[in-house]
Amino acid sequence: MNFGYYPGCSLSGTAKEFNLSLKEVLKNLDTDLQEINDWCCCGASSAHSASHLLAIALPARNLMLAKEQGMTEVVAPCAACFNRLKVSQHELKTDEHIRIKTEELLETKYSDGLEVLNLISLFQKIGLDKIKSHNKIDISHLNVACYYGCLLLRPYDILKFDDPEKPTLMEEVVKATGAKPVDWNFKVECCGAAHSIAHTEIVENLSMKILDDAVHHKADVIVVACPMCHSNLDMRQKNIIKHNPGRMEIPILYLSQLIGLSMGLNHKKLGLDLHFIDTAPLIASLIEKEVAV
Amino acid sequence: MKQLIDISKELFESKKVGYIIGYAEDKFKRVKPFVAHSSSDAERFVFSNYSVNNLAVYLTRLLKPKESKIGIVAKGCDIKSIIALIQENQIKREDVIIIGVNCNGVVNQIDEQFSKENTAIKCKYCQVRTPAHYDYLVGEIKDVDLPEDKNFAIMQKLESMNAEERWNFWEAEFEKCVKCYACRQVCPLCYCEQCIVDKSMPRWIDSSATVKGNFAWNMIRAFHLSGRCIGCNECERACPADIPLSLLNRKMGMVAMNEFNYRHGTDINQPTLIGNYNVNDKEDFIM
Amino acid sequence: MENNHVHPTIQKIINLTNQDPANCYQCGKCSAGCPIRDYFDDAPNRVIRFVQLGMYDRALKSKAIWLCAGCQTCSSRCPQNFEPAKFMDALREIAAEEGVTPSDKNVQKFHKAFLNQIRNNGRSFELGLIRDYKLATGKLFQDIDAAPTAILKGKIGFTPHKIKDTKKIKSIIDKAVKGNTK
Amino acid sequence: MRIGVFICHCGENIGRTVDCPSVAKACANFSGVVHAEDYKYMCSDPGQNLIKQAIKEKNLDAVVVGSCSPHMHEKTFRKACSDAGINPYLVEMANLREHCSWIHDDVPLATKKAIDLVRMLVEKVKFNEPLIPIRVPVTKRALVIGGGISGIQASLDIANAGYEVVLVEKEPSIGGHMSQLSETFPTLDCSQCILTPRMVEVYQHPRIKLMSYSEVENVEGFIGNFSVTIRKKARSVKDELCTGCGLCVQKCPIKKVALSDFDEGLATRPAMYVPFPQAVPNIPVIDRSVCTYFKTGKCQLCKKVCGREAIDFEQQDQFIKEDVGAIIVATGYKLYTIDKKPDDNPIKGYGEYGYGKYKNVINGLQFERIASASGPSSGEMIRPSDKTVPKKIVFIQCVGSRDESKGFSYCSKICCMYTAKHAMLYKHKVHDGEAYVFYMDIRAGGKNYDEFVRRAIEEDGVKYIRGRVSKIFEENGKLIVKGEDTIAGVRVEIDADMVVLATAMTAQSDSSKLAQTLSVSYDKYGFINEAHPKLKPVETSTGGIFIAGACNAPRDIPDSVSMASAAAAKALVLFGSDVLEREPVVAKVNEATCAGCFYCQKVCAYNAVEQKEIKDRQGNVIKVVAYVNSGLCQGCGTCNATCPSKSIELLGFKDDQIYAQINSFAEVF
Amino acid sequence: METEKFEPKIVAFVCNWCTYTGADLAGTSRLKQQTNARLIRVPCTGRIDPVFIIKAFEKGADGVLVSGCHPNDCHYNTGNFHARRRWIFFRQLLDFVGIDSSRLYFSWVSASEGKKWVDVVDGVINSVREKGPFNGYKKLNKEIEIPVK
Repeated sequence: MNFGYYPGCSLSGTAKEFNLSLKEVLKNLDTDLQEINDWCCCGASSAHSASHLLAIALPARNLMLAKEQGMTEVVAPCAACFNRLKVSQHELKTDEHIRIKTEELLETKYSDGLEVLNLISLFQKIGLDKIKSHNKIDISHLNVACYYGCLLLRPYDILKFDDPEKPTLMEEVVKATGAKPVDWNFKVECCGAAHSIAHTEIVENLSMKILDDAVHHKADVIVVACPMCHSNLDMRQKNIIKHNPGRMEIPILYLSQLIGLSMGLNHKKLGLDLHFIDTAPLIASLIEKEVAV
Repeated sequence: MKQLIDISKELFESKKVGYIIGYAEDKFKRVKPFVAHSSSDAERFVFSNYSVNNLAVYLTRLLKPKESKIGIVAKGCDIKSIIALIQENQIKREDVIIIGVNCNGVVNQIDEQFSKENTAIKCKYCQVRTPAHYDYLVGEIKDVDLPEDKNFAIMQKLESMNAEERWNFWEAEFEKCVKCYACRQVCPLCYCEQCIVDKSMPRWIDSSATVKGNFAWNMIRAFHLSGRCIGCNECERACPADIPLSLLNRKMGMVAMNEFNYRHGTDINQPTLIGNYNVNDKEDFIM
Repeated sequence: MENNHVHPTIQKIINLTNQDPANCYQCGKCSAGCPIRDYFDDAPNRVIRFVQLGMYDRALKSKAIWLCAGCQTCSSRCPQNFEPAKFMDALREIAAEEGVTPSDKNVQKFHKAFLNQIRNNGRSFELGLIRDYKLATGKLFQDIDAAPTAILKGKIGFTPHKIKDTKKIKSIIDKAVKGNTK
Repeated sequence: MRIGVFICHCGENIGRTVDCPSVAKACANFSGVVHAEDYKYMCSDPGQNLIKQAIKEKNLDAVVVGSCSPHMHEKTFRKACSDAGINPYLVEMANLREHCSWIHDDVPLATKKAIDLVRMLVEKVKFNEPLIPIRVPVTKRALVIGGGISGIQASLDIANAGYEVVLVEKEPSIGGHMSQLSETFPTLDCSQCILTPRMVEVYQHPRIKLMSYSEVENVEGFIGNFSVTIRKKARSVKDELCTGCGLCVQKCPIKKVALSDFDEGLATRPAMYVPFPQAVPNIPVIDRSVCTYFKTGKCQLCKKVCGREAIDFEQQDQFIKEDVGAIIVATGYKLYTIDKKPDDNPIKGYGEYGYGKYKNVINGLQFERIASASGPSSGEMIRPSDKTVPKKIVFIQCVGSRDESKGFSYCSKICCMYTAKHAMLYKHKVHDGEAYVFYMDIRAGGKNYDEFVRRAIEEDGVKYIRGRVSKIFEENGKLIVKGEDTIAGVRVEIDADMVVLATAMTAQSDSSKLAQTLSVSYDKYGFINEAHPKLKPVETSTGGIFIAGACNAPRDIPDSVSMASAAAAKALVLFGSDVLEREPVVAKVNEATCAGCFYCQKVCAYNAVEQKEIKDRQGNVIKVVAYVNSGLCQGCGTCNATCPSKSIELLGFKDDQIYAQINSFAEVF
Repeated sequence: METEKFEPKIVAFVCNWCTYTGADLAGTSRLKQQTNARLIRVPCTGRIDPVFIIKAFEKGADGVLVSGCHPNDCHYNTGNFHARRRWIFFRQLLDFVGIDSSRLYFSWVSASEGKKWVDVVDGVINSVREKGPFNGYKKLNKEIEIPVK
């Protein structure tokens, strides 16, 4: 299979392990990604704080590029990018006024008809059975808390992805790896997102609640599909524990990394060494359980 | 020919029929409709490439004989109108004896020699050269494969026009109409006792032969025939002004086909298109 | 949704969000679910209320509009299909246009810094972003502990990925952020 | 023809935007118009006298009134004119108010339009002909659909007035939702104690034919003359033999096989069951979907123990025809099931409230069962999950109602009251417990209603918090309720033991289907429409069919009962006369021109078109033509439009009448 | 008439129970609309004969609107179903003889849809105004001197 690819800024930076692991996993599921040539930032949450038009225009540029480069499906692994692309797509479709303004701004005509996929819908397309068939390591002892965050689900009417209150699709993927998804309460709560830098205290507080609930529900690991969530839960975790003692570390993995583990891929290639929270204990627990291939 | 005459005679002798509607040659050897009342009359029956008329029209024009049936010589196309008449309560199946004829195409003007090219339009897209429904069947099919009909091209031309061009096309055509109503008289399905055009309270259609009135007349006739016309094209043949009336009926036939996959006069027991409905009828044009 | 009897600010909000603040019936579900509500001065439903009452600058001066993280929990649960998140965006944009000094400078500075990165490189570049932001806020020692690790782990590159067509991006941002009224 | 035109100002209503005097002046010049005048209120007595006077003085033979919608005052003016000796069907109304003055601002344009509207009807009335109302006999017998409190009330009223009633209830027992309730607001008297006597009265009433476990299958005919087909569902018990001893129920081996609908799924019942002890009729039903015999062909224990041999496994659904003159629809409501998601939209329902996921999040009716002495916990206030007494309870109002995005935009009307009642009942049973109510507004309009809510707050110390709850999740057996007090402007978080959702009252899921069977109109939620929101609250768009209770809109017991009596009164009015006059707007055949194609017969929805033989003197059939049974014809005119030769015409809307209106455009335009 | 600003003339055939009542509701709710439409009340859409529509055009209408009860809501159960079937033929026939089907509109407007009625009416008026006058018949009318004001 072949998909267009919009990595987004984070995956070439703080979330490079996301990029690594995804590519590695897809390679083994014989799926190719064709990166959009000369893509630009989607504007994240900053653009729509400054200008509604800009928040539409930046993603629009990327959508148009993708179309010019003959793509029909584009994968945006970063939840934020996925969200921005979809929203922009939607508004250009439904709001003629904004479409015209955008076209003026970009000096090109916009044409619709591109399917934007997020990490999970990508794996659905590839097929969960295919993932199952690649299971080499038994990770059935892992209790996994699937964390969706905000931008993967909301607003439903535009993203039309999963139930924004009781989502289950990530759990499906996790089941395919053999691991055990746990039922918990903070799947869709916000981690503070872009305030990571401007208001670290908020982010630490919100992220703490999420971590606590996951631990409380006996999760060994939290799986995410969003670089923002990851950096907040992973990078901030040490400080959270420092400021709120008596807590233990819990590793935060990208969904692609978990799949990689179940496929028995090289941990370095999955970028498991790039986390702030040490993933070694987790990996160790696997090694023992490793089953002959 | 012999077959036809024998059967007819047999029908008379066994008193099955009061008369038989068929074709015979007049003294100029022109094939004309002919009603035989006896087996001696029946001797005159002919059927040829010139038997163009749709005799079904007489079924509603002639009085039904007491205690016996009407015999009728009919091509596949004509039989469709007989079935239509039965569907519409105009005659009972048990009152007619249908002598079906295998047809190799018919030609309009009898002064013209028959050839595949000059066969009537209806023959060009005929699917019932061997009738689908009959009591007796005579004649045999000589294989004549017929070329595309000219009207089809006109049809496509019309479809490609914009509304105004179409209006002008028809305006020019209807200009010629003299309201002689030959189209109506020759139509087997125009059996109304009083045609709407003859109604004066109210006068929906100007009786005077103005283009306006002609528009109304021909539109309403086409509408009243929509989902009913079986495409014998007698109206067009009878029209002294050579107005391509068949186009209108054909258009309505296409609608019946595309929207409802329906053909009138193919099955006695089939529910008629007008007079019935389906809750799922297409309504994309309704706000 | 044009309407000639409405206050220009309301009209601007309607244009930016395709929704009328009058739709809000003040049930407070947005505030109830808002993860950051505790850091707000005014709960989201109150900010909407201010606008409903015509107290626009009270709304534009509110911390809430800057602290809103845009998680859209409110939007997805609003019984009236109103979208407070969109609404907050609109107020932020209007505040900037009308030169209202933001009640929370950090957030605004962060967004500025972020857009600046895109403006220069076409993509965001964390190191540059953090640098700019710190220079802007003077919080030179924030994240001092995290950053090195990040750099160490090669997560934060030293050179930005520039895209070819940066000129275009510049012009887009400049045009959009200035002349932007429906 | 001598036509009089009368233009009404309707006070300011028409006069403001239509220049009535000049309309009258313009109309005076129309051909055939011999009199035209305008007046402030034509419908007033002086107004009507004006018309009568003019009719006499100018001996008019037709009248056109330019005023409000004919739906408003057509009867009024027809009556007035017939008093003055003009046939009522020579009177037409031009709608200058609803269709002109109220929808336009521009006076000249509105005035021009008004003149056109009158002209059209002047032209029409020239072709109107005197008609005589059709008289049809009335079957003095009523059908009541639904055996809830509304249906019971309506049935008793009609039966006690001396007329027969057929009462159809789809459940095995009558009683409806009211029989499930514990106490009722605002008096807190026991629901069943006041209802049961009524149920018994119905059962024993000589003039009420009770058909439980039955449904209306088909309805034909029209006001005064309906013919109804009722499906009597197979109970597997011969009701004429059963004495209701209940032995079969006791002996049924598979006891806890199905959830009890009556207990809202909080308790179980056997395969052979009576929904509740006080059921009327007290005749059990076999739930064939779970009965061992029907699944395996073995068991038959019930049959063995039944001394009367009333058990009949072979029983089939029966179809019973009933002739009635009036129908009262009292099918009631159902609760909005928020855990169920409609297929079309996966996010309908309240995922954030975890209903259906958390055992201790329940709806209002479930709380009624818990609180009810006849309930599964026989009135003990315990929560479903672990049967412990909830010390902290939260009530959430407006769940599903006043919620466009997830439910319905309308207010469910009764939730404020029953929530207050619930909170009270709770406090009365759990004195040391805390009760919180999240509300948006308290709508307690009604006698002693607001006092009742105040009592809950002031005497029983229920804490009312103004604001909607955003999320509920479970943590260590507690339900964390995240809300906001919008008055204090502070976030509220309550760790409750049980949460009760006041879910919306909605139309029965099959109500629109029933409405179509009855051909009455219904709104987008499936509630059956009243004929007029103010003046005809219990009538429907179809004559002879009336509505009572919550099938029309959310309604509490007192409202439902009074509405039921009102509907009964309407039916009794109908029964007051032996024959009833129907609008003579029916189709008529011109036999001379009818060609007998019978397309008219095909399109007639009422089988009103028959075939008629025309014979000559010798008695031979010359032709067969269409014939209209004016008793059955409802006057839609579809036949008229279908007939190619216009040999069948609809009186009152004949071709020449409509032609005249269209024709008038030559001048209009 | 070419000189003065063109105002379309719309004839609307509406059923008594749904659309006419809906239009009444629009009135009682004071929903403003343009004055170009003239309503003719018939009991049911089933009563509406295509000849009405032809006549309306002959008499100078620039657009015709036909409206009744939604499917399954017909006061006479099936009238609108039969009507709908006729329309399917008739509008294509009109189009075929050159009366642009964008001059002939159909809608379902229930008794409770006052707002929808206003939108439909204004919508039709506006789009016909855009199309301009329907001259086909006006031309013919002139030639046989039927006075058209």
